[in-house]
Amino acid sequence: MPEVTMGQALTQALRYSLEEDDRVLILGEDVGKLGGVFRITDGLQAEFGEERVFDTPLAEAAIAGVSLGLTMAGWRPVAEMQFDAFSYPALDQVISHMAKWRYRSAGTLSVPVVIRIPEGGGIGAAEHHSESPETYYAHTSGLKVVVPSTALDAFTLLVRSIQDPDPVIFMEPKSRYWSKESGDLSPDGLPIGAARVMREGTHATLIAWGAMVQRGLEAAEAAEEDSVSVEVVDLRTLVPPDLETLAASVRKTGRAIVVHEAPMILGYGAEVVARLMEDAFEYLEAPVLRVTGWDTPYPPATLEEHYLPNVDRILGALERVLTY
Amino acid sequence: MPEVTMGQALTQALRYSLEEDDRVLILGEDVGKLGGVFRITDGLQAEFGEERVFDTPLAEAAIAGVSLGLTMAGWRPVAEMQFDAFSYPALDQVISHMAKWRYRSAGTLSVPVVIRIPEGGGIGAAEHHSESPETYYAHTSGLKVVVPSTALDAFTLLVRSIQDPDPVIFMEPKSRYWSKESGDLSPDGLPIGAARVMREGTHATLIAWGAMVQRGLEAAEAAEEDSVSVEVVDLRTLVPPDLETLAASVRKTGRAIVVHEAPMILGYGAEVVARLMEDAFEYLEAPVLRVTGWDTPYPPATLEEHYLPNVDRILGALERVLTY
Amino acid sequence: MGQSSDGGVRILAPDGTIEDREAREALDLKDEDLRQIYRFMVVTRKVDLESTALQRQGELAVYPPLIGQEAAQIGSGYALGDDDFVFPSYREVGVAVARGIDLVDYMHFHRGTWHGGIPDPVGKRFGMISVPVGSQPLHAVGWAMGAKLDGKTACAIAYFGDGASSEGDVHEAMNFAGAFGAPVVFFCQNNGWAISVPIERQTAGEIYRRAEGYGFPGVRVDGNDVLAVYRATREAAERARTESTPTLIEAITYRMGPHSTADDRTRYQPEQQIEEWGLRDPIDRYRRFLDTEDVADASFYQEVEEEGKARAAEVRKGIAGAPPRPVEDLFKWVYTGDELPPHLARQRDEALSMLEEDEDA
Amino acid sequence: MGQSSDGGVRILAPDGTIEDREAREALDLKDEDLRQIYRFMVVTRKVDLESTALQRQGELAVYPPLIGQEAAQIGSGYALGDDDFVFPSYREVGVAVARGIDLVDYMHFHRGTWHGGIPDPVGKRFGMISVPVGSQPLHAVGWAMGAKLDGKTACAIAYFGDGASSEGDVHEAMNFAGAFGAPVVFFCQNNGWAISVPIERQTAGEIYRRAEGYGFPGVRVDGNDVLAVYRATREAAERARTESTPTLIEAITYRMGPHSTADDRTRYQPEQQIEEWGLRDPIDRYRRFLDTEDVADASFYQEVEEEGKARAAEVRKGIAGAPPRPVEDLFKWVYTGDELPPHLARQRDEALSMLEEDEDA
Ligand SMILES: Cc1ncc(C[n+]2csc(CCOP(=O)(O)OP(=O)(O)O)c2C)c(N)n1
Ligand SMILES: Cc1ncc(C[n+]2csc(CCOP(=O)(O)OP(=O)(O)O)c2C)c(N)n1
Ligand SMILES: [Mg+2]
Ligand SMILES: [Mg+2]
Repeated sequence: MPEVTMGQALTQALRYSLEEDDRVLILGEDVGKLGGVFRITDGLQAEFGEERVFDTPLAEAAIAGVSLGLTMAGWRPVAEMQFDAFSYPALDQVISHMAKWRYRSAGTLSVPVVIRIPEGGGIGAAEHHSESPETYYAHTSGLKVVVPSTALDAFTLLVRSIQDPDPVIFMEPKSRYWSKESGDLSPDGLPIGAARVMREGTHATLIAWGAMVQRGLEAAEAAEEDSVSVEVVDLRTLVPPDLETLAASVRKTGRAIVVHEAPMILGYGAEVVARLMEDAFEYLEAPVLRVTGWDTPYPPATLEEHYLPNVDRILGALERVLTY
Repeated sequence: MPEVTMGQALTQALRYSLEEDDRVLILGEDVGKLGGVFRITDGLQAEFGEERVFDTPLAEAAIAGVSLGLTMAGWRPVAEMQFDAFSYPALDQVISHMAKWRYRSAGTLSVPVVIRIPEGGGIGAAEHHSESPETYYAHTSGLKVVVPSTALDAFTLLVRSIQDPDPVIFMEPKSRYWSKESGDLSPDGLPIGAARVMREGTHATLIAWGAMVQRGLEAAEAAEEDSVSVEVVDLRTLVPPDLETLAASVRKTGRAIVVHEAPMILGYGAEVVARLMEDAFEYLEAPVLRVTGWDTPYPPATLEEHYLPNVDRILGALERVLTY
Repeated sequence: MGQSSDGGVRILAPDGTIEDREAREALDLKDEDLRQIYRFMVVTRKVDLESTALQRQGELAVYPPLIGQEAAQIGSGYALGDDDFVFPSYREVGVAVARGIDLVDYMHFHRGTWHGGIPDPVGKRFGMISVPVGSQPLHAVGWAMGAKLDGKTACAIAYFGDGASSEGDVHEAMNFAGAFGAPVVFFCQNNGWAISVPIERQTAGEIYRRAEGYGFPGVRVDGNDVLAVYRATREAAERARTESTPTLIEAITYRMGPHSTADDRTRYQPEQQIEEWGLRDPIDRYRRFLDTEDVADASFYQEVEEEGKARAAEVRKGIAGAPPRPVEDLFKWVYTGDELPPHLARQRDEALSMLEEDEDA
Repeated sequence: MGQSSDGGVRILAPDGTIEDREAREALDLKDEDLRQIYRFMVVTRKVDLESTALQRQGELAVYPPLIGQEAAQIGSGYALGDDDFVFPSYREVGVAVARGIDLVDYMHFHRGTWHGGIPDPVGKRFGMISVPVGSQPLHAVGWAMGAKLDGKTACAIAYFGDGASSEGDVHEAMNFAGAFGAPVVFFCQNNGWAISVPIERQTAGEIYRRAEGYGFPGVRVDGNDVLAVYRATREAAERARTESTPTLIEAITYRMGPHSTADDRTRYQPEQQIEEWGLRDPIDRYRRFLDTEDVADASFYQEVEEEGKARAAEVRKGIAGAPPRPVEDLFKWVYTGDELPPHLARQRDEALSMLEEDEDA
C-alpha cells in the first residue's frame, strides 16, 4: 500500500481537482514557484500554468474578496492563507460577504470558494503562526468548516471541499503535515458533515479534530493500559456538525471529554458540550470536560508544550470523568 | 429620581470620563459634529474640543490600530465602531495586536482602549447593521467583553471600562438605547467581571446579557402568571466570566436556559452551557437549553421578529426544562 | 476636454454651454442617445424622490438618496457595454436605471424584504448592493480577472464614495487590478461627504491621484457634467477591455440630500454649500445643453416627465405594502440544496412551529 | 542629490565615489558620525550573520537576515533624534543597532523565549516587533498623533517592506497621517522580494508615488547608499517634527539572504540577480567613500572589526542556551494585576499542577 504524508495528500487533492475541473484556480501568497511555505502547492504552477495557479500581492482581504469576484465569473478559487493569524485581515470579506452571498442573493449566487488555512501550534514557530482560529469561522453562519486529521482523509475532504458549492474554510493542522498514512487516495470517502469513530470504546468518548485526534488516540492507548476503553471521535467537520454521531457515541459511553488547541472560552469544545447537554443529557454520568489551550494568547515556542493539551492532561480529564 | 435612557447614560459616562481624566480621547466615524449616528457622543466635541473628540477617515482597522499607537503616547482612546458588522475590518488589529500587546510585551505595555460597538437587532435596520459579534471578541484571549443591559448600569460599566487598564470591547445593545431607568448615575456600581441577579427565582434560571435581559424579564413575568418562578441573571461581562454567580444560581434552581441574539453555534450561550456542565452538573435536573438567533445570516428587517428570541420561544424553552 | 480648476475635466460649462467643442464633436452619441441620457436622468430623479417619499411613509425601511449625483451615475452607466459588470455600493439607483435593472426588485432591498440586491446578479451584470463601505471593488477586480482569464472583452466597473477611498480594501483592489492588469474601472463619486465627514477631513490628497501609485491612469472629471462623465468612462472602459489597463475616475459631485433618510444633516452640512451646489444641478445643466443642441422639443420633455412619473408610480405600486417573505425563506439559502443540515433543520422546524402556535392562538 | 534612473536619489555612486558633491558637503555629519555609521553597519552585519549561525545551531527558532539592507537601516536609524519612535517590522536588527537597543533582549524574540520584542518599548522608543505584515504603520501614526496632541516635537518612523505596501493597513495609515498631519516617516525597504514574490508582481506602480495620493511627499532613495538614506530620513523627520508633514521614503535595496532561515530561495530568486546586487554591497560602498574622505585609518577598521565580533559574541553568549521562562509567565500578562480572573486562575493552577506531577514522576 502506498504511504503518503498529509502534505502530499493535500497536494494530490489539489492536483486532482485542477485536473477534474478546469474552472478550479489556486491563488495566494507564494503558492506559485515556491509552492507555498509548506509546499502544499508544490509543482502545481509548473504543471497547470500561471493562469490557474498564481501568486498574489500580499493582501489577504484582497485574496478573499477577489476570490468572491472570481466565482461570479464562473471560477472555483482555492485560496491559501499563509498561516492561521494571517487569515484575520480577510475576516471582514469572509464574514460580511463570503458567508452570506448565497443567502443575501436569495440563492441566485453560488460561492464555491475554498480557503485553505494551515493552523495550530506545536511546530516551534514564531508568534502569530500557531493559532487555531476555527471559532471565528464556525460561528459565522453560511460557512462550512472542515478539519482533516489524517493524510487519506485530508485528500477526501479537500477534494470534496473544492467540489462543494458553498464556501468552505479548510483548516490544515500544520503539525500533522508530515504525518503518514498508508492506503489509496480516494475522492469518495466520507462526505463533509460526517464525523467518524477512529477507535471504538465503551467507558468514555474523546472528541477531537485536526491535530488533537492523534493526541487523543495516544491518550486512548495509554488509557487502555489501565483497562480503560476510550472511544475516539474525529469530528472532521465543525460546521455543519454531525450531531448524530456525536450524541450516539456519548449515549453509549455516558462520559466524554473534548480536546482542542484553541483557547477554552468559546473554543469549539463549548459547542460540543452544549450539543451533548441537549442531545445526551440523560445518558451523562459525568460532566463533559474540555481539555484545551489556555485562555491566553498563544505562547512563545519555548513554552508551547505547556499550553497545548498533552497526553497527561487528557488522561487527567479522562480520570475525572471516569471517577466522577 | 431622575430618569435617563441608556443612550443618555452612555453620553454621560463619556462626559464624566473626559472630565475625570484628561488623557481620555474619543474617536471614530461621525462622532464629532454629528454626535454619532446614535448621538451617543452628542455635544462632546463642542464641549471638549476637536483635539479630544474627533472624527476619523472611514477606516476601521485604522481606528483600532491608531488607538493602539495613542496608548503608547499615554492616551486612553475610546473608539466608536459605527455598527456591529463594521467592526470586522478592525478584527486583525484587535486580535493580533490589541488583545495581545500587554502579554506580548511581557506586561510592559498597558493598553487602555475601549472599543464601543452598537450591536444587535430589532430596530428594523438594513443588512450588516444588526449583528451580535460578541463571540469574535470573547474568544480572543486578552480582551474584556462588556455588555450593559440597562441605562444606569451602562453608565457604570462604561466608566469602569474606560478606567480599566486593559482593552475592553464595549457592546451597546442598540435596541435598548431608548430604554429608560430611574436613579442616580454612579461610577461605583458593580465592577466589570461581576454578573447580577436581576430577579430572584426558584424554579429555573434564565441567563442573558444586553437586550435579551429585558426580554428575559418579560418572559419571567409571563411565567409568573403560571406560578413559575424564574431567576434572571444578567451577565454584564462575558469575559472575564463570573463563574461563581452563574453556578450559584443554577445550583439553586437546578434548571437553566440561556438567551442570546447571536446564532447558536458558538454563540456565548455555548460557553455558558459548558461552564454549567462543569460547575453545576450534579445540580442539573434538566439540560441547559439555548434560545438564540438561528444559524443563518441575520435576516432582513421584515423577518427579524422570526429570528430573534421572543417571549414565546423563551417560554417554550422554560417549559421544556421545567417539564423535563 | 476643458479642465476646471479643481472640479475635474468638463465638456459642458456649469451653465450648460459647451466649453470644449472639440470634445463634444468627438462624442460617439447620436441624438437618440443624448435624449436617452436625459430620460434616464429624469427617471432617476423621480424614482429617487419617490423612494424618499416612500420611506417617509413607512414603505421603505431606510433610503439613501442620490439626488445631485444623476450625471455621475447615468453618464458612467450609459457608457458601459452589455457585457460589462457593475459593482455598486448602496446609492446607485441611477446606475440601475441606466442598466435597465428592475427597480421594484431593487427597492426590496430598501424595504427590507430581502438582502443583498437584485435577483440574479450575474445574469443582470449588476452585483450585490454593498453596504460595507469599500468592500465591493475587490469583487469587481475578481470578476474582471476571471473574465480576462476567459478571454472575454468586458470590463467591470466598481462604484464607491469618497469616504470609501479611505478603506484598506479599496487600496488592495486597485493594487491587485494594476498588478494583474484586470479590466476594471474604479468609479469614485466624490460627493463631498461621508455622512458628516467632509472630504477635507477624509484625506489630504486628491483621490484620482492615487492611481499613479498603482501604475495606471487616474482622471478627475466634473461629476455634474454628464457628457464628461460619459466620455471619461467610455475611454476607461475601452482601455480596460482592450489594453487590460484599469483606470480610476474621480467624479466630483455633491450629495444634495441627506446621507440617508435616517440622517440629520443640519448638524453638519453648511446650508450655503447646499445652495451653491443647487445652482449646479446636473439635470438643468444638461437640459440647457440639449436646448441649444436642438435635439429635443417640448413634447419630448413632456413625454419624459410623464415617463418619470410613471416609473416612480410603478415603483410605488410594486413596493408599497409588499408582504414579507415566508418564514421558511430564513433557512433556504444558507447552504445549497433543498435538504438542510440537521442543526438547521431543527431550527427551521422550531421557527415554523412557532408560527403554527401563533396561528392557533 | 543625484537621481539614478530608477534606483532612487544618491549621494554616493555604486563604487563609493561621490556622485553629488554638493549634497555630500551639505550633510550635517562630522567625521565621528561618519565613523559611527560605519561601525553600526559592520556591527549589524556581524550580528546578523551570527544570528543566522545561531539559528542553524538550533539556538534561535527562526531568523530573518537583513544582509544587504544595512545602509537602509543604519542610514535611517542614525538620522533620528532621541525622542523619535521606531516602529519596526521583523527585520530591523540594523535599526536596533543604530538605536542602541540591547540585542540580547531583541534576540529573545527569535529564540521564542518571549513574544513581541524588547521589554519597555515605550521607554526605549522601539515598538513591538510586528510579524503581521503591514500592521505596524498604524501604530506609528497613532503614536505620532498622540505626541502631536501633547505638543511634542518628535516623530515616528514606521518600517515596512515592499510586500507590506500591498496591505490595506498601510494605505489606511498613510491616509490617516495625511489627514491628521501626523509627524510620521513611512520608511519602505523595497528589497525586491516578499518571500518569493518579486516587486514586479507585487505592484504595477512605484511605491514612493503612493504618497502623492495622500497629499504628502514621497521620495525614492538608493537604499544601498547610506548617506542618501541618512539625508532623506533626516529631512523627512525634520518635516514631520516641524511641519507635521509625513513623508514616504522608498529605499531601493536588496535582500541578499533568504527570506528567513526557513526559506529555500533557490526555488525563486535568480542567482544572477543575487550576484549583481552582491557587487553593490552597501558596506563596501561606504567604506570606499570613507577611504577617499580620509576619515578612518587601518586601526579604526581593525577596531570596528573587533567590535563587531565582540558584539556578535555577546549576542551568542546572552542567547545561546537561554532557558525558557517559567510556566507561570504564561498567565501573567493576559490582564493587568497580580490577581487572575477566576477562569484563568483555574487554568494556571492546572498548568502548575501538571508541572508538579512531572517533577514527581
Ligand atoms: C465598513 C463600513 N464602515 C462604516 C459604515 C457606515 N457608513 C455607511 S455609509 C458611510 C459613509 C460613506 O461615505 P462615502 O463612501 O463617501 O459614500 P456616500 O455615502 O457619500 O455615497 C458610512 C460611514 C459602513 N456602511 N461600512
Ligand atoms: C498579514 C501577513 N500575511 C502574511 C505573512 C507571511 N509573511 C511574512 S513576511 C512576508 C513577506 C513580506 O515581504 P516584505 O513586506 O517585502 O518584507 P521583507 O520580508 O522583504 O522584509 C509574508 C508574506 C505575514 N507575516 N503577515
Ligand atoms: Mg461621499
Ligand atoms: Mg521585501
